[in-house]
Amino acid sequence: MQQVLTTCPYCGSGCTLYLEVEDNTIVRVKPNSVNSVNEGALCSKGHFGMDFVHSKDRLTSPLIRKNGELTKASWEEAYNYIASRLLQYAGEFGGKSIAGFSSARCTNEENYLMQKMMRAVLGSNSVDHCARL
Amino acid sequence: MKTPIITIDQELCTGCGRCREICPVGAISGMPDTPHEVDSTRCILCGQCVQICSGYDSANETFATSRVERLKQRGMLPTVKEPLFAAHYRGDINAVVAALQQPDTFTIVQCAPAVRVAIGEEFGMPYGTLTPGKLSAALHALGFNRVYDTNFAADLTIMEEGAELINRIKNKGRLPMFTSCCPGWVKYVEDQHDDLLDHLSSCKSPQQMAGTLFKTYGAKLDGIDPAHVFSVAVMPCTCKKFECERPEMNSSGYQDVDLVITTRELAQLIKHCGIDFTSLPDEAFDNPLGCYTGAGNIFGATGGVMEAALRSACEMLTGTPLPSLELEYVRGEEGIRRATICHEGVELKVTIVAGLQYVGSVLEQVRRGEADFHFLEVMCCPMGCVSGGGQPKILLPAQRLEAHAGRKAGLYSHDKSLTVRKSHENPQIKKLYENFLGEPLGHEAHHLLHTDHQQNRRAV
Amino acid sequence: MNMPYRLNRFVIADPGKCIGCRVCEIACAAVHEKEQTPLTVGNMQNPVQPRLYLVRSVQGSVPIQCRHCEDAPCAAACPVLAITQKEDVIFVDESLCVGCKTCMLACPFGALKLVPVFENGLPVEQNLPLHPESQHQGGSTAGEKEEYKQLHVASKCDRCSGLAEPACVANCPQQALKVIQPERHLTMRMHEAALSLAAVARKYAS
Amino acid sequence: MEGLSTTLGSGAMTNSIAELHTMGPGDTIFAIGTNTTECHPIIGIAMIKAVKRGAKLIVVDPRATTLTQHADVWLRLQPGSDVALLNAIAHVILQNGWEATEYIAKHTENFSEFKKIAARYFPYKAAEITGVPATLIKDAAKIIGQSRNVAIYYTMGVTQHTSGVDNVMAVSNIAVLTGNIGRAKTGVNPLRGQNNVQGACDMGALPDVLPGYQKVQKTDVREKFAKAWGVEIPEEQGLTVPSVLDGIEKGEVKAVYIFGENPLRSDPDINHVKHCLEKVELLIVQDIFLTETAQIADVVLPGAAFAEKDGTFTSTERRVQRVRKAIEPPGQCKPDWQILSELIAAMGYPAAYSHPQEIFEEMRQLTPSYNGISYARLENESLQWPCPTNDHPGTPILHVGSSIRGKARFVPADFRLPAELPDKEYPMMLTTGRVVAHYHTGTMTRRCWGLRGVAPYEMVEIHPEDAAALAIEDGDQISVSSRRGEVLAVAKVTTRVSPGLVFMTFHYSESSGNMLTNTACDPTTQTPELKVCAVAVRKVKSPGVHLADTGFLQQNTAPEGVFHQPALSNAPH
Amino acid sequence: MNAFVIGDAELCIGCQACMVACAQAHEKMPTAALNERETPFHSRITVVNAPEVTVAVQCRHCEDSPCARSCPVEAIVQKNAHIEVIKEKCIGCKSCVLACPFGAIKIIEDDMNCAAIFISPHDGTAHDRIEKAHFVVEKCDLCAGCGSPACVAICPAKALQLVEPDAIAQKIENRRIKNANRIRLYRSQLA
Repeated sequence: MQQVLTTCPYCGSGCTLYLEVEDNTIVRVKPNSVNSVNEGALCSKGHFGMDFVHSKDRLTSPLIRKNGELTKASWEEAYNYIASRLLQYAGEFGGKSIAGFSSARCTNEENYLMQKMMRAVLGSNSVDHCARL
Repeated sequence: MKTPIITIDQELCTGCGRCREICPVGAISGMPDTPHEVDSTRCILCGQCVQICSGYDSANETFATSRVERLKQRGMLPTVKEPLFAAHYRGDINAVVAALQQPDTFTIVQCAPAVRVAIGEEFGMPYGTLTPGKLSAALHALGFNRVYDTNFAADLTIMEEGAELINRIKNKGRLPMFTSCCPGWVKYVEDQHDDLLDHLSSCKSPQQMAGTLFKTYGAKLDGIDPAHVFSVAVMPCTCKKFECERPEMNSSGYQDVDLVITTRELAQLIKHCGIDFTSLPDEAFDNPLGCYTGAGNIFGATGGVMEAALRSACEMLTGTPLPSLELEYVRGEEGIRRATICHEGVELKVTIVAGLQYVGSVLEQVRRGEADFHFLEVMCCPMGCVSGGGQPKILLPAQRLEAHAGRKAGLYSHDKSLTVRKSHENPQIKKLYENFLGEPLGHEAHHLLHTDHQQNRRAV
Repeated sequence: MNMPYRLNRFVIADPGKCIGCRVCEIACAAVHEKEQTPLTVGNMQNPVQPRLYLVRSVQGSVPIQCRHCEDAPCAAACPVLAITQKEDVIFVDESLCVGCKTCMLACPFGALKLVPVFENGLPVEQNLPLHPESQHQGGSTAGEKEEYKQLHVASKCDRCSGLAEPACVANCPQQALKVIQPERHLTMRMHEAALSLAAVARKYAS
Repeated sequence: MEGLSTTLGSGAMTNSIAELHTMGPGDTIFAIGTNTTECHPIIGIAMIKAVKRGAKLIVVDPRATTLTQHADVWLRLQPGSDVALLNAIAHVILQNGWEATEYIAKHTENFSEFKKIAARYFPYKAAEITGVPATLIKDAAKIIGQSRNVAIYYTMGVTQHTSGVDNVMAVSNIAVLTGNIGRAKTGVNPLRGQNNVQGACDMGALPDVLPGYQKVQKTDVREKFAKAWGVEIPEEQGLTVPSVLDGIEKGEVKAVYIFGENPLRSDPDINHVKHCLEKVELLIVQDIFLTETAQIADVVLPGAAFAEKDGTFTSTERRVQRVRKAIEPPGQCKPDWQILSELIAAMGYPAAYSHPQEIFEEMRQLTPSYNGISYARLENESLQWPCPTNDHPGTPILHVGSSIRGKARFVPADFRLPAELPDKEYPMMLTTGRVVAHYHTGTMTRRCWGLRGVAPYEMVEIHPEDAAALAIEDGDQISVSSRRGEVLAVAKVTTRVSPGLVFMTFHYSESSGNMLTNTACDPTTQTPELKVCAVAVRKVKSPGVHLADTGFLQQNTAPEGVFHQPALSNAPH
Repeated sequence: MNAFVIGDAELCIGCQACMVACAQAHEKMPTAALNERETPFHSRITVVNAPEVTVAVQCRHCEDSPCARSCPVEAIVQKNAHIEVIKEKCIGCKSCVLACPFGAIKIIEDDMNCAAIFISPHDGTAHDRIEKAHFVVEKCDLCAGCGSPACVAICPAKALQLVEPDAIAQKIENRRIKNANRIRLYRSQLA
């Protein structure tokens, strides 16, 4: 069994916790008590809110809408499709025609990349996220 | 002496105490969960205990007395299938059956107003279904020689009682005057307030007036020897059984009314005889003593006697009829109702009590000399005779009020549908006075239709 | 508590309020008359066969009726599936009942009884001939000799499904009977328990 | 965020959660518009413990919550009347001379303007607007005015109003007025509802700022980034989420890239959002589930969950902490940073990141407040920004000495009515929020066994008086409708809400409060007024019929047709 | 005397972690697995989140248990130092539900291997019947068999306490001693 120290994905309190992993599965959550805002405590979400990671409903491959249906596609295909369409809009209508909603649930690095993509690659400042909600 | 009229079956009583609660005179006593008993010296025989009792001959318990035996004890027909309850009244139906089978007996029957709005219920009709025609037809079918009506006598009561009231007012007689139609009420005054006996109207009740007439005037009309007349009254009331047996009720020279059966007993008899009540064609009551007005009919509801009396008395006093015959101000269901009627310069103050438990304060007022009203109507039962102890017993307590209201509505709708709605306009009443009685409060009327409460009291 | 109100509702009486008047029994029998609910006693031509039973003892009286058990032993015992759950009522399909009495034995409350069937005051006979020397069944009050056996079926509380309120509850003069919604009852009790915990905590803090 | 930036110069939580552990007699927690024990349970525990140690607690909430049970003063205001209440508190403080005169003189500006406004808010007048008795307002003001330290905590109950910015500024005014800024156990502390809202803002996922709140309209800022990224940065401020939706309506926005969000559940007036996103020419969704939004996308990219990737989160107290990979993502899923970098590369821009650490390094070079933070340092400690240098210990308390913008500014705000109030047709007020077991749109928590178990379906809180008037009993199925839609849910009859108010969440897709909520926004931040709208409630059926048998609420799924219920009338846009 | 778990209304924040911990402890499986199997969720402890109070409520293991005494089939018994339910005996009559003053006993769905009863559809025929799930009584068993109570262990607010008989005895003994000392303080007044 392996224990990985990480940060809770729920509210903004920033509780830290250990994920106990067996066979690539999270079997238990243990609160972290050292240097943590939560001081060895975790609420119900922190303790029992990790099942979703192993949900059967997880997306497992890129999907592209073909003939009205979302159909499985390769990464290659998906990247090319997106890249060509976005660049086409950026070229034709300018960056303003493209908007990106970033995520308050993803990491800083990913948010940074998202806004960088919008601003540097597509030339649009229209990047926002659901902080207000 | 016959068996007591109201008794509680000690085997069936569960001691729930609901009869004790409802008894207006505190005549029932008993410990919780143990059988209760009726103190017959206090009991005024209103039968409200019979109406409310729900301790029945459950098949889940074993009783020493068999059902057959119990029916016999209670004077009930052996074919009665309905459940039997602890609180019950003495049945008298077997004597009726016997009388009907006597070939040389001339049977006359009268029906109280409240019977015609309730008997249908015993045959599955909705509460308060008005069935005077079927009632008359059923009584004819049972073989009664004359089917007369208490309503006729109710109109007669108004003539006498109205005249008495006017007389008391004009000649400064004892006021307020009390009605005397309700036998339980009369018994109550006799038993517990005998100092107020002179307030009671000297009029006999409609049942007894009718009974007297049947064996005098009625017998004469039919050319029958009154000794052969067997007079039966169908009443919503259990106390009427007591009233007919009062020793002074023999002005005709015989016991004026031989037997009283209740609405329920009549229904049981109709079933016993296999008569299909619901499909009977309507028939009229027999003339002349079955002719009645709307005023006589509303005697069955609280305030009805008062309304009927006012309809006639006001007109007699002033010579002009009341502008409307719907005297809403005396109708209602409150325990005590008061009204002042101003008509053509005459002011009449009246009080109506429904439910004997409410009468105490009114009597105290009278006793203290503070009663400023002229006329007091008292009915023992909560809504008057429609809710009497002999009426069809309502199964579900939740429907009690609905049932009473339905019956009352039946009475008033009947009143409204009749063309003659004032007692003094009853043609047969006029004829009776012309041919037989003379005038209200006259000698013959006084002899046959009035009684002396003081004397009765002394006799007891 | 996955979903609200999955448990069967049932009627129960408060022994402290019950005065033993038997109105509940009368009301029950009345509303279960085959034809229309009779209005007056005179219409009760069939014997009174209530589906709840007043028990009288020295401690007082209280009616006993079906709890509509979730794993109803009567239903589990029935060999012909005449007893099943319908909505939230354990329900007897009289047309299927064979009168085997197993349910009577199974019910720990005594809330179920096999009763003779009457219609319009007369026993309903079934196609089961009586031996000529057989004793009188007692179904007919008139006492004429019967040729066929009277029909008997299991009878129990159906909580007056179809009525707004069970007849026993609606008619009890003491309001001693009430319908229990188990989950609602639990919530209420837990709330009370929590309040008492709060009171304790506040008073004896630490 | 906007409100606090205006008054103090930064929109982040000024102080640290750990300070709660040291609060006691003489200290006050002022919690407004936050159901802390349910939405931030660990912080809630700290608050309650502080109260047990002797700290005072003032709670402003229209609903009874666990926090209100522990409050010394509970101000049960009408939703949307915060400004009136806060100004009245300021009024009482000024009237009694409890303001921090010295601090105001030294560190603030625009005090006289604020005084003028506050003077108008007599407690008895505020009582009429807010429904809070004047005596309670005075009690609260006295505690705030006389406490040694006052720490103010708030969340969406303050911001999700058309007057959201005014509310925040009114909150800030109280802190500044009493000098409760820049010290331990004080401050203005917005609690972030989502794990990395703070981080997303810090990283410039906002239309007007680049990472570190560097204004995109500032030339020097743009030049710095242009130099680092090798491309020109557009000058024009971008569109917010609501404006993007309008842009789609107008045909100006052609493509939308949605990354880890589910606006079809989280945004107000879902029917409207759905209409817009169906209309946009290209919709790309990157998520871990096929959310309602993903279902209508043109391309869906499977991302990784938090346990499947490395990175950092920044908590509500500006604390940057590591997220570590514990397991491999399922199927072809990839960490989102990898997807984004590969996509960027596919569009012909260099993005050869092999680990998030490389991205972080690039970011911190461009972001002064993060400059001193590195993966190496985060291995052993967590750091609160601003942390400008490698040896800087981080900043637990902002505005020490003076505020970031120099002087704290009083920005007086006047009370305005919410955009939609109950009327004859929609006679009740709806306010929305969360329950402890669920999070946001429920895509994660409703896929967790235990959390689904304790809160399987929407329970609409309704006051017993209202319930009685509508013949609703606890557990009945009811319908709640507004001008924008109708949802079915189960009634919870409780005095947690006051008469006339109903409460529901937006966790349950089959009966989402956001089918009903109003899109009316705060004019400055475009935060929608999720906390107030007018609704009508009616009973659908009582649970007398076995719900399980009729299919209602079976295993948390929606009754058929509920989700697709058409809007009852057109929303006013 | 029986041990029991009691909630502290002054500390509880109503996070419901105890409920999940309880439910999971009795399934003896990681929640991810339970999630995959769609195991029904049943907690023996309930968080009451009322306007006036927030606290978890569960069985007090009463010494004269009303639930046990009300049971017509003796499915609730004293076992060692706690009140235990024997699921197999339960018929779901709900007597215990009525009897328990804490609302701490529930009737829950349970997949048992025994004869089932059937549900008749509204107007359907006998053929449309479906088997009804078993419903049996369930309540706190102090996690007998899996060590200490899971709810107590998980509570982040430390609002749950396992009260053991010895501890109660000790506590009341201490109170007596304290009060004996108090009496000494006003001894002179009594003379």
